[in-house]
Amino acid sequence: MTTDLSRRGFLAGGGTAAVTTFGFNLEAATAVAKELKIARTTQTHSVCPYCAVGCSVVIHTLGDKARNVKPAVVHIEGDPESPINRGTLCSKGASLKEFVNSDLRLTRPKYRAPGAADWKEISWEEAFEKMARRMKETRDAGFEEKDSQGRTVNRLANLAMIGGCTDTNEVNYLLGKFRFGLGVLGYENQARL
Amino acid sequence: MKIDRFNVRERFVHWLVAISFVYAALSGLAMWSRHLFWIAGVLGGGETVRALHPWGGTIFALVLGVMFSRWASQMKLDAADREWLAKSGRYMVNDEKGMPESGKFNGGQKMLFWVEAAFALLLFLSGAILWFPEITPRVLRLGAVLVHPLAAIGSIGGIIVHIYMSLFAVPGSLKAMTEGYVSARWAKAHHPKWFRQRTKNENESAR
Amino acid sequence: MQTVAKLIDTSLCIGCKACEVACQEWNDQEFTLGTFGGTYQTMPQLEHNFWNLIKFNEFETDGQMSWLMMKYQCMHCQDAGCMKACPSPGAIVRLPNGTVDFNHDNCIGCGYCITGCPFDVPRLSPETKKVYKCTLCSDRTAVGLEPACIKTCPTNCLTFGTRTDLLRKAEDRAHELQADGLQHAGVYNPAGVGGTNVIYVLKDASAPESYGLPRDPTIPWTVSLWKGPVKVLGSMVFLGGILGTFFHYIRYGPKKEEEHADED
Amino acid sequence: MTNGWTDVANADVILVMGGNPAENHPVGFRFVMEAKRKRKAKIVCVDPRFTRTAAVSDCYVPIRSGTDIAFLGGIINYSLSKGLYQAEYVRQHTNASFLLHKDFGFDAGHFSGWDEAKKSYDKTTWQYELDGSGFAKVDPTLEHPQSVFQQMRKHYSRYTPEKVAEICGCTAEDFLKAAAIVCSASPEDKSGTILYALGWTQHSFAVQLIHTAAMVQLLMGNIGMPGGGVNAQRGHANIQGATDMGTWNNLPGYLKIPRANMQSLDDYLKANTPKPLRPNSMNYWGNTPKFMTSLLKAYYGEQATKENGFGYQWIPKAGETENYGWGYMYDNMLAGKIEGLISFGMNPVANGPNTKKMLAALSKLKWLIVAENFETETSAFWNAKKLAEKYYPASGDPSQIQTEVFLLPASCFAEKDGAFVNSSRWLQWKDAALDPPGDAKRDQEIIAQLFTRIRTLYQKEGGKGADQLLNMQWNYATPLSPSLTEVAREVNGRDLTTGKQLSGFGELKDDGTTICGNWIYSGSWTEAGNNMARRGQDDPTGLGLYPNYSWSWPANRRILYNRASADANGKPWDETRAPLRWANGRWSGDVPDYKGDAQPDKLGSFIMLPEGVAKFFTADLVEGPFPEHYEPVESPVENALHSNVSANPSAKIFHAEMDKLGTSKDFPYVGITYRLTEHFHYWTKNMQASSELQSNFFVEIPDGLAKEKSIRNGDQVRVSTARGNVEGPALVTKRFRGLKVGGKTVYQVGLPIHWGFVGHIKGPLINNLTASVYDPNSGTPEYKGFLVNLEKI
Repeated sequence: MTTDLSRRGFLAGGGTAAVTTFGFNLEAATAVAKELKIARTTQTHSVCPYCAVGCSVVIHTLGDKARNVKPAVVHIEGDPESPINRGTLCSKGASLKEFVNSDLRLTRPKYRAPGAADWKEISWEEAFEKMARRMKETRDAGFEEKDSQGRTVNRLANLAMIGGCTDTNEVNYLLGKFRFGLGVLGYENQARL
Repeated sequence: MKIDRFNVRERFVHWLVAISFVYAALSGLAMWSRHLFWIAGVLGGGETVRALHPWGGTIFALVLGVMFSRWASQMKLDAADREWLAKSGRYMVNDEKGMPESGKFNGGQKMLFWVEAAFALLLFLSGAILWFPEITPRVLRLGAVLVHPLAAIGSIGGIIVHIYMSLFAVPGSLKAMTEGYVSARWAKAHHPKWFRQRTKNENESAR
Repeated sequence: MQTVAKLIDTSLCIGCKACEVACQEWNDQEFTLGTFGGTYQTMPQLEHNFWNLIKFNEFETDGQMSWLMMKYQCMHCQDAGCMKACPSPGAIVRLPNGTVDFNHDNCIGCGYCITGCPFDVPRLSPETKKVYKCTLCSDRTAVGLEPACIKTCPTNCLTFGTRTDLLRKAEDRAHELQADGLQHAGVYNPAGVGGTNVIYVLKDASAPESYGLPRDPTIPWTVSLWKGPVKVLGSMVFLGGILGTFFHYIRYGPKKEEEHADED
Repeated sequence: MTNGWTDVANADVILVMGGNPAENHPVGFRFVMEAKRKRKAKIVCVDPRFTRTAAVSDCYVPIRSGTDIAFLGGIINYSLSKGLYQAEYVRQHTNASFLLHKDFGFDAGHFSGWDEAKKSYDKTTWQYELDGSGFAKVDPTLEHPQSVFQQMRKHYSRYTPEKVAEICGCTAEDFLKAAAIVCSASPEDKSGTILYALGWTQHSFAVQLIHTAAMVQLLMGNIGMPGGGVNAQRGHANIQGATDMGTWNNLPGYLKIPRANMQSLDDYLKANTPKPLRPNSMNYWGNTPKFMTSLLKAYYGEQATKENGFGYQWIPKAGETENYGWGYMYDNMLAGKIEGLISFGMNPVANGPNTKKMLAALSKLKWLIVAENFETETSAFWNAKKLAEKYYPASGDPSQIQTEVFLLPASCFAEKDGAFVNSSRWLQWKDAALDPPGDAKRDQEIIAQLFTRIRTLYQKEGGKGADQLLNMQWNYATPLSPSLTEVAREVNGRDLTTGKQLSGFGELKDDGTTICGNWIYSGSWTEAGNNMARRGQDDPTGLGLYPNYSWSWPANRRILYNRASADANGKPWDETRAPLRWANGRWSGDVPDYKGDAQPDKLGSFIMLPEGVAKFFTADLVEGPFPEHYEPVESPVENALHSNVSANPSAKIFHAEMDKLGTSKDFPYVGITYRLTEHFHYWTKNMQASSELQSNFFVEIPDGLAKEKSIRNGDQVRVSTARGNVEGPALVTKRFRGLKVGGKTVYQVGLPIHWGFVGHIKGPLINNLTASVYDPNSGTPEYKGFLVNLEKI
C-alpha cells in the first residue's frame, strides 16, 4: 500500500526566498520547502516489540517494493486503525525507527572460543556445524531415557533454553518443537521475571 | 602657505575608524529594518552580514580606542569651548561674530568626539551582548536591543553632520584628512587660535 | 485558510515524553546523550535540537504531593515576538494556517528572535548558526497530517484542530474541571501576545508560573520600542540629518574663509 | 488480563497497585484517563513511590514495599464488615457458600496442615466437605461457620485499619479513604478494575497477592464485568504468547508437563483431567484429552497412533517434585549440571537476580548460544571483568572462562511476520517490512537450521533418544525456513479427515483425527483465513470489545468470565454495561464464557473451574488457601500479625555460596527496583532516542533520608546489599517518603533498572543487589523489597 500524498501541492511557490532577498516581498508566506519524508513510502502494518499493550505501528519504508530497491525504514508511527493505540505511541514506540536502523545491530555471526578475550566473526555455515555438534555432544552425555526408578522419562536436563517473550507465537511454537524434540525440560521465559 | 594638520598616523587611524564605522553602520542598518535588508544583499547576504557585523564593530571599537587615546587630551573642553558651544547657534548660520576663537578643534568638534566615543562604547557593550544571544542573560539583551539602535542612531546622526561639515560646509577641510595639511587661510578662518599657535611656533623655530 | 492550533490539557499529561521523542524522530534531530540533571526532566530547557520539552515541577502543599508535568514548546503566538524582532524578510513566516515557522534559507542567525520571544523558545545552533524551534510540523500540517507530538500523545492530552474549535473545547474542559472541584482551572491563551495557537488548559490557571509558564507574557517593551518608536526616531534622524544638512547648505552655503581673514 | 486495555475505559473505579502504568504502559493508560475524563472514574494509586500514575490519581496512598496483601486484606475486612459487597454476586458466582473441611484453620502464621520438618503443607484440610456423589456441600445462606464466606470473614477480621496502617506504614485515614473508593464499586451498577504489574509479581508471595486482588474483585462483583477484572499489565510484547506456548512446566495451552509417575497417556489424562465439584459445573478442562491428543498429533504426525498413546512417551517427564524453573536453572548451572544454554532474545545476566551468581553460573557452561538484535550483557558475560570491573573485580578473566559463545544476529520485529499476544490476550498479526540487516537471519530460520542439523547428525550417527528427536514432525514446505503462516495454521489446528482448518477448540477430538498446536489459539486461523490480521472497526456492544479486530484467545472472547456479568436469570447487573444478553434461547454480545445456548441457571458461571464458580478459597497454591500477609524475605521489621512466622514459610530461597541474605542491622533500608517511562527494560540503552531522555542511572532517595545522610541532589552514592552494590548520583525527592512502621521510620530507596555494561549508555546492573529468593508458585524473584544500605561516596 502506498500513500497518495502528493508533494506538488505544498511545494508550490517555493521560489519566494529569492525574491525576498531583495526586500520586495517583506511578509512572504514562504512555502515550506521541506519535503514530507513519507510522501512516497511503502507502508507495512506491524506491532510494537516493547511492552504488551500491543500498539500497532505503520512502518514506512523506502521505495515501492520494486525489484531494484532495497527497502530501508524511514519512519515508524502509530497505526490509527488500532483500537488499542489509535495512532498513538509512547516514547519507546515513537523511536522504533532507530531500533531497526541502529548501527549497534548485530549483522554477522560472532564466535568466542573458550578462553578467548575477543569475538571473531564466523560464517553461518561454520557456526551451525559447530552448534549442532555441541548440542549433540551435550545431549548424548545428558539424555536420560529412564530415571533412577526405571521409569521412562526421555528427558534432557543438562541443556536449557530461554527466551521467547520477544518472538512471535509461531516462532515460539517452533522453539517448543525444538525443545521437546531434544527432550528439554529447562525452558523459561521473561514471564518468570 | 600649507599648515600641517594631521600626520600620517592620525589620518590612517581616522580612515580605519571611518571605514569600519561605515561597514558597521551599513551592515547594522541591514539588520535594523527589513526595508534596509537589501543592503545585506549588497554586502554579501544576510548570513555574511550577521557574521561580520560584530567583527566590523569590534575593529571599529579597537581603532576608535587608538584614536581616542591619541586625541582625548586635545579634546578637553576649556572655558572658551564652552562659550563657543553656548553660542554655537551662530556658527550654524555662519554668523560667527563674537564667538570665541577655536583652537585646533572647535567646541563642536570636541563634543562630537566625546559623543561619538560614548556612543561607540555603548555600541560595543550592547553589541557584545547581542553577539551571543544564546549565552548572554536575557535581561541584558532586552536592554541591549534598545541601547544598540539608539546609540547607532545617535552616532550615525553625528557622523552625518561630521561628513557634511567636512565635505560641504567647511571647504578645504577634507585635505586635512587626506593630504594632512590645510591652507593658512583655512586655518586662520576656522581655527585662528591654533593658526596663531602654529605660526608663532614656526616663527620661533625659524628664529 | 483557518488558523490551526494545538490544545494541551495539562490535567491529562502523564509525563510519558512520547511527544518529546516523536518530535525528535520526525524532525530527524541529532540526539544528545547528557549527564544526570538531578530530575526526571529530560533537559533544563529547550535546545536547538530539542524543540519539545516536558517540564516537571514537584510541590508539597499540606503534606499532599503534586507533580505537575507540562509540555513546553513554541506557542505560535498570534502576535509573535520573534517575527517582530526578526530583521530578515522571510526568515520567520506566518503560514496561511497561522503557524509561525522558520525558513532557514533566510535565517541569518542574528538571534533577535530569541530576545523577542516572551516564552524563551528559539535556540541558536552552534553548528549551523541558525535559530530553531517547533515548526508545528509544518510539513505534516501542509498535507493534512497532525503534528508528530499530537499524533503520538497517548492520553488525549494533546489535540489538534482549528483554533476556534479548540478554544471552545478548552473552555468546556476548564468548566468540566471546575465542576470536578478544581475551582481555578482555566485556559491559558495569553492576550499579551494576541493569544497563542498553542492553548493550555491548566488545573490552576491562577498560577501559571507553577507550570513554568509566564503569567502575562507580552512582547518585551524594549523590543516593541526598538521595533516601533525607535525605528521612527532613527528614520527621522537619518532622513532629517541628510535633508537638514542639504537644506542647510542651500540656505547658508559653505563657510567663507575671507570673512575671518579680514579680521586679521 | 481478564478483560483488556480498551475495556478499562468502562471502569468507575481503578485501583492501580503493584504497577505504574502511566510510566510503563502509557498507551494502555490512555483508557484510564478516558475513564477518568468520560466516566469520572476514581483512580486509587497505592505505591511506595509517588509515581507519574500517582500524579494523576484521585487518591494516593504510600505503602511499604511488600505489604500489599495486608492492604488488600484490610479492604476485604472493610468490605465484609461494612456490608460493602455485591451479596447476590458473591452468593451466585463464587464458592463463598462451599463448606470446608471441619479441621481447616489458621493459627499464628500457619494454616492447618503445616509440616515443620518438611517445610510444606499437607493440604487435606484445605478441601471442601463432599457429599456422597463427590460434590461439594454448600450453604447458600453463607452462614455456616465452615462456609468459605464465614472462614474468610474470620481470617480477615484481623486486618483492621489500624493493623493495616501499622504494617503498611500508611495512615489509617488514608487506608480508609482508599478502601471507601474501592468499595464504591460494590453496587450492581458499578464496576471497578485492578491494574497490576511486576510490583505484585516480584514478591516471594506474588501469586497470593494476585489471589487477594481477585477476592476483592469477587466481593465487588467485578469479575466478568466490563470495567472490571484483575488485569496484569504484561511487560514484553509477547510474554503472554510465550507463556501460552509453554514454559518448563507447561505444554502449549497450559497443559501440564507430564511427571514421571504418569507413564502412559491414560495416566496423564487421569491425573490432569479435573472432575466437576458441583452438579452444574461445566468443567471445561474435562476436555483435556481432546486438547492433549490433538497437540501430540500435531507434534508427532503419522508417528502418533492410538496404539502408542499418540507419541506421549516422547514428551519428556519431570520427577514428581522436580522443578526446572528459572531459579533452579541457574542454581544447577552454577553447580555444573548444565552444559549448554540456548537464549533466544533474553538477557539473564541483566534480568536474573544476583548478577554475580548469574555470571558465575554462565562461566560453568560449556557452550552458550545467544540469538539477538544487539549485543547483551549475557553474550558478553565472559568479558564482564573488563567491561565493569568496578562491580565484578572477582569475576574471572576471559582466559579462565572456557565457555564457547555463539552470538547470532537475529531479526527484529519489523523484519519478521507472525503474531504477538498483548496483555488483553489479543493475537495481532504483523507483516515483515524488510529483510534483516547484513547477514542477520530470521529467527525461524535459525531454529530450523539448528534443529535440522542436529537431526541430520542423529540420522547419520545415531545417538541417545534419537527417536524422540526424529519423530518430531517438521514437514514444512520450506523446512529450513518455515513460513510462519504455515506454522500459524498448524497451531490453529485442522481436521485430518476433511483437511479443513478447525473453526475453534470445540471441534477438537481425542481420537487422533484432529491436530492442534495450541488449543487456546484454535480459531485464530480458520477456513475464513487469518483472523489475527483482521482490522474490523465495528464495536456493536459499544464497550470497546472490537470483535472483528485481530483475534482474542480463547474463542475470540474479549472479557473472561463474562457470564458473571449477569444474575441467575441472565439479567445483566448493569444494563448500560452488558457484554452478554440472554434472549431467544441464546447469548449474544461478546463470545459467552458459557455454553452458547444454555439457560442462565443451567450451568455454573465459571466454566473452566471444577467448582463452576469463582474461588475465594483455593487449595491450588503452595502457601495457603487464603492469602496471608507475610513480610518479604529480607525485611526491616517483623510480621506484625505473627512474628514467629514473619516471611512466607514456603518462599523458595536458594543457598549457593553467593546467595547471601542481609539483616536490617547491616542493611537498614528497603530497596525496590522499577522501570522508568523513558526506557524499556535493558533494550533502550541501545537507543539514542531513549537514552537522551534519561542517560544516567540514579538512585531515588527520600528527602528525609537524604537529610539524615547529608546527601544532596546529584551527590554520588553507593547502594549495597549482602550480594553486591551499585553506584550513581542521588535524586533526592519528597515524592518518596519515610514511613512509620511499628514505631520506627522505614526508608525506601528507589532503583531504576535500565543500565548495564553494553549499549550507548552504561551504568550498574541493578540485579547486582537482588537475591535468589522466589515465589514458590510462579518462581518469580523478589525484586521489590530487599534490604540495602546507602552511603555517600
